[in-house]
Amino acid sequence: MVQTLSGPAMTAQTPSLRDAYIKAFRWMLLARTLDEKFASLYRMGKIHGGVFLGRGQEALSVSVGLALRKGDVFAPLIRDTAGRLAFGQPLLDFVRTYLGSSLGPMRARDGNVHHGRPREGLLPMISHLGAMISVVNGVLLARRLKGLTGMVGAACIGDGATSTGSFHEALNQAAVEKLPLVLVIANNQYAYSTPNERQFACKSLLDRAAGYGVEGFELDGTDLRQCLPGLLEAAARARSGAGPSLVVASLLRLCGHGEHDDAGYVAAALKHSPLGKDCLKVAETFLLDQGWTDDAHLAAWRAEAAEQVEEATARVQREPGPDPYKENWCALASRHLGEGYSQTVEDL
Amino acid sequence: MVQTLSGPAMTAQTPSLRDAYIKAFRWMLLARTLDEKFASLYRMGKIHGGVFLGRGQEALSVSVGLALRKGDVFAPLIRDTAGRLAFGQPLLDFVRTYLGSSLGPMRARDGNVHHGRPREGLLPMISHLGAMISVVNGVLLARRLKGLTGMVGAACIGDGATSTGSFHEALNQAAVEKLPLVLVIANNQYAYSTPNERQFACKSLLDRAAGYGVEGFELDGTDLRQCLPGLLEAAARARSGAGPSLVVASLLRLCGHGEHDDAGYVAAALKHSPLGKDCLKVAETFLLDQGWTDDAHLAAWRAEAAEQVEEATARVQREPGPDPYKENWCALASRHLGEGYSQTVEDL
Amino acid sequence: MSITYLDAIREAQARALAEDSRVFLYGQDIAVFGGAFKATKGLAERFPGRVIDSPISEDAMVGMAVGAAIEGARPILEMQFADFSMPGFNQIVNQAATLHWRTRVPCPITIRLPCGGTSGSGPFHSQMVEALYAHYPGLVVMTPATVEDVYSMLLAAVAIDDPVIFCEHKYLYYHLKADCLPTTAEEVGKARIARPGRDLTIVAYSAMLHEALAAAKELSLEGWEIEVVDLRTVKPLDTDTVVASVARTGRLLCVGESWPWGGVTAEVIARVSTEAFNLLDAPPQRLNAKDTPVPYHPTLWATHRPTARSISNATRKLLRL
Amino acid sequence: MSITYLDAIREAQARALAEDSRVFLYGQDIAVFGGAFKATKGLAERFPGRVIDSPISEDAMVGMAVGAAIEGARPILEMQFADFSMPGFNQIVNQAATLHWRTRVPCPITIRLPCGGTSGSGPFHSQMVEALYAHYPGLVVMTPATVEDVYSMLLAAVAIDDPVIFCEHKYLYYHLKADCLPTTAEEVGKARIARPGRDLTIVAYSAMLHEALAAAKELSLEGWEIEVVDLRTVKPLDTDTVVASVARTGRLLCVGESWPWGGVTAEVIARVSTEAFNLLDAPPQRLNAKDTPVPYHPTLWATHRPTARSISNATRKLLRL
Ligand SMILES: Cc1ncc(C[n+]2csc(CCOP(=O)(O)OP(=O)(O)O)c2C)c(N)n1
Ligand SMILES: Cc1ncc(C[n+]2csc(CCOP(=O)(O)OP(=O)(O)O)c2C)c(N)n1
Ligand SMILES: [Mg+2]
Ligand SMILES: [Mg+2]
Repeated sequence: MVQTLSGPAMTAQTPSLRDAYIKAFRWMLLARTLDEKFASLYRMGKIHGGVFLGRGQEALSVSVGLALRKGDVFAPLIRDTAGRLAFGQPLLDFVRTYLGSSLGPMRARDGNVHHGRPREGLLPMISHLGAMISVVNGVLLARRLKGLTGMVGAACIGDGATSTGSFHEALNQAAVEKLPLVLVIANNQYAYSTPNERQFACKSLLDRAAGYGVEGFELDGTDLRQCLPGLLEAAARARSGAGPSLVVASLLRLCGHGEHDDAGYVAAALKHSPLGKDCLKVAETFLLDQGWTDDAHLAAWRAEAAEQVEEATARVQREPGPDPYKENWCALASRHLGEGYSQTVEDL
Repeated sequence: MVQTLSGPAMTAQTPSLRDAYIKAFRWMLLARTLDEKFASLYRMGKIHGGVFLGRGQEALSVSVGLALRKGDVFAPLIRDTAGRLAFGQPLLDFVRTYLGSSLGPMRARDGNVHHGRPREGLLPMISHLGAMISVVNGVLLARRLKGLTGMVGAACIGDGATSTGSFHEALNQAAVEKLPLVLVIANNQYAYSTPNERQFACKSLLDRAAGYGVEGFELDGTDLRQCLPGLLEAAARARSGAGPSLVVASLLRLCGHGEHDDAGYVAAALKHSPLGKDCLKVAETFLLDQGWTDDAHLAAWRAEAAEQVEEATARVQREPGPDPYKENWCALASRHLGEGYSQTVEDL
Repeated sequence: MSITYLDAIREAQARALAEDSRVFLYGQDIAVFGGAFKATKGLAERFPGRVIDSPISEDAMVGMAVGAAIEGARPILEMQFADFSMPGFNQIVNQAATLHWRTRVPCPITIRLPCGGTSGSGPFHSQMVEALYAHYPGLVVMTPATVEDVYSMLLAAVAIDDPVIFCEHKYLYYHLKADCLPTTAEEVGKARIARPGRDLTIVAYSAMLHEALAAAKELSLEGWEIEVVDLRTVKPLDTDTVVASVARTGRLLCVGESWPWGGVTAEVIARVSTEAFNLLDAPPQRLNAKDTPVPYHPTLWATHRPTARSISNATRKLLRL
Repeated sequence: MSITYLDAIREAQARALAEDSRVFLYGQDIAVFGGAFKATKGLAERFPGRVIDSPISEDAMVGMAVGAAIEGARPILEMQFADFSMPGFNQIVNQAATLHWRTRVPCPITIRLPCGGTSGSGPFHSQMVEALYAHYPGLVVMTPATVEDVYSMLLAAVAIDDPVIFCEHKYLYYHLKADCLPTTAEEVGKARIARPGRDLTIVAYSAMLHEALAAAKELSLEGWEIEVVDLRTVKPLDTDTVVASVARTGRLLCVGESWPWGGVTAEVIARVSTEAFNLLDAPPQRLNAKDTPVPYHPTLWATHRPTARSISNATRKLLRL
């Protein structure tokens, strides 16, 4: 989970700026490639349960991952393949979790996007929307109690999750404690099928920031050139001790809610609006326009991403699934306090 | 539950203005007198459990009650004796609930401030803060589904309750549905012992309104001259179909959280600040200054309030308490589906 | 024609909407989209304005339903998954469940909870929650196991003047089929002998009914006649029918997909033991899910919950006791 | 010197704070004010920065504790009343309780819940919630009944690497006194014979222990020797100690202050019936609160919950069965 790129470094000089954008782009590309692999495995019936992609949200997500450093805390959500990779999560974690390998971080107990490495600051989401934000707060508070400073905690959520009580309680809690929380809302216009106008009535979700007494940042989520500096700024602000901020990025989910969903409800007008731009394409064009890359490099990067993904998939497909007879079936860390009481004459 | 005074009527002409303020003042006086009676009964050990007063919040509370009409919906909280009376709740309801009379609206099953008359639009609070707001929404939505218009729903909460997820979900829900909700926050500076700065970090709770896309009203809660027109305006706005609003009134709780609490934690500076003014005193001075009343009238009103309270108390004290053997001990309306299963050899 | 368990849920809601103008539907993605499971598909078009999308606000969803019920409506809430009813738990058990007892005003709301495990769903999309809701006073908790029941009981739920926790089992949504919708309904609150027998009683409900029936069928090949009782409603719990069955068989195995501590199996066994102790020829037994979250991986999941196989094994052992 | 149950809670927290720098306290009004019940009085002054007032946000309170635990802290949460843990229910059962099972990272948080009925407290300040939490996997649920236990078990709770639901009974806060704090502790997860006997076993916990002991005393005047078992911890439930007692007495009455459906009495009776059926000389019996919300009025309240009187009546009847 090493993350070398850091905020302040990349403000001025072009060389490091170029490197930063290329790095971001390549994580985005890897995330897109990985997500597409999962979609393809899903269509082949090789995945148990649902598949959820971050298509169209890679620029925002990667920026969160890149704005964080080793030692920071990150609570990604279902569309954060790019951010997770950039934060340093091994590609194998994703594949193992989707394919139910017993070697994965969740040991096949949990699946698809529900994985993480809490010891390394990467919190494993529970499904209940909004629930992870206060957990980030807790990590940050505990660090403060230990006398640590200079860290940041980021949590990602969608537009729909802003309607949960958990979102409200946690953002308010962070504000009261002045915690270095960066709360990132990917407003992809829909929560499953529900459009913004059935989810909230404020003009912009950014209007929420003042109500919590936190800083607000508004970003075009399709454009890496806004996302990356925006997140770096928000993280730097938090790191400096200035308290929480709310980052609201607008974009469009360029896929179904999950791969089972054809998203027929997405308004055509939205798809053709600027929100409907593919951030990966936008970033690519930008890199080309700047002369920071060329077609040959792009092709090589694509090939490399594909290879990494194929390699990981092939490897994980050979890994063992879980063995129910080796499971201890005890939810407690304190094994001696477990009941093991599924009680049946079977066990007699 | 008849409430004749109504908004539009009292904007211009002095006579009705005078009447309105006198009416408000007299409800405030009655509420204060009643509350003080409960405090005294509490000290005499005649009340089971706690006693919670609205001392210092009568101007705001009465204004809510007066801004509502028969047919409106009201969810008062623990400091709303004045608003309840003004909305039309019989004085006996209060006394019967505190004294555990079986003739009370809650039949001694619930006590102190937990009472109401749902059939008449007065919702009986549960203790969980924030939980009543969405219930008001539900009444309003159901009415709309029936094709009814022109009604208002008001819910009262404290500064502390704004930190609950319920508050957030409900206000957002009202905004999305554009319901005629008036959500009134009595910011009395403390939630039990917890001061505002440990409860939220925004400059003013009014800053929350924009984040929900609702109208905001800010009031000096110690001054009836602000509260009454303010609430009338908010209610008229809701009644006209313009959607929800958030009313934030600043004042100070002029008593303990409950009568068991000496409120030693309240900052002296606050007590001596304008927030610490007693709204009843302020209103009295205003009436006198306007020449709308005189000492003789005031004395008569006080005597009348005292008499009403004494009479009700004396009456209720002669009323029977509940008889556990007449209780059906069934929580369901569908008696035939009740289990009555407290199961014991006793019942064999 | 063939009607699935899920179709029956939709048809029951369509009928409730058609026959009672007080009924409306509220839930996430249930309007134009027709719900995550399509349980409300087409209803928004057929009943304009009465199938309403909610924000992701389970607490406020329940509060909204209670308020509407006070005003005389009969709302049906859909939680997207039973697991997501937990953020609304407080409003269900403290607001909805206490209203009538406190005020005499009924609270006729129906909360549809897509419950239970399906392969690959994991800890947060698989939970059985009937025991939690049954513990609190003031709620009726239904756990229909058949197409016929899910239809008639959902209609009954809407008609009942109390909050009904309607536990639909997702595993049955598509698997379970019937030829047509029922025209009659069994009494609410009564259990049903799903298969008559005389050697041992298996008490089950929801998806476990079908595992129990499969086990009974298997055991019939070995010459055993197993009686299977479908509880249908776990609160109220029809102790009489269970006891009458135990009176015939003398042996009781109770099967539940939820966790063991304080689940339906505990309650059933406690009641039979206290009320019909002398009818038992052997210790009553229970079979539950293991006491861990519901695992994601299919092989773990299959071991976590009772199955026809584990039920028939348990039954064989109990028959020998 | 005389130490109340409440004093013991405060002293245990003081000691945990003093001995383990990873411990901190989080809850509403617990800092300078010392908490609604004064269970943290003086601690904010003694341990600056480690006793922290929270907003009225039970969901976020629990989330905060889980995050802190991930970072190695050992937070103690105070819910102002157990009833108000319901808005935090989701985070407790789905976040805290699943963390270790999902990730191997322990979640050592202690959630203090002022539970149970006191006269005049009504439906929302009286609830017993142990059964709800015991049903979900991943939690330890303690229900201390004595001054000694509340002290040593709270210290044990903080030391345990799992989320502990610590059910303190408010009725015992001031009523129950001991001469001094204990210097030894009984083993966590083990029940205790609170009064030895041979004619009948009463299993109780929390405030009901004292009603059961009073009943046993009364019955001793009639010549009966009643054994009283204090469960101490309801999850894990020490079935062995209960069964061993039933082996001596042959008769079991289980008493709980919570609602009947799926409560501790159901679980205890289910376990004894399934595991020790042949030790029972008479049907096991249970006594619970009535299945309604907890009433406000003292006379209703006294009838709603079991009391020494109803326990001794039930015991007499069971002795004759
Ligand atoms: C508390 C809760 N309620 C319901 C759900 C079911 N659910 C899962 S994702 C989703 C939509 C989320 O929308 P949004 O927050 O906008 O994120 P997006 O999927 O658009 O990235 C819903 C309703 C849930 N996970 N948690
Ligand atoms: C969900 C919830 N948590 C905790 C409590 C306990 N409690 C009762 S009143 C109160 C303080 C309320 O403060 P505020 O909302 O400011 O209202 P005020 O008492 O000042 O009028 C608290 C914490 C509760 N009733 N509900
Ligand atoms: Mg979205
Ligand atoms: Mg306040």
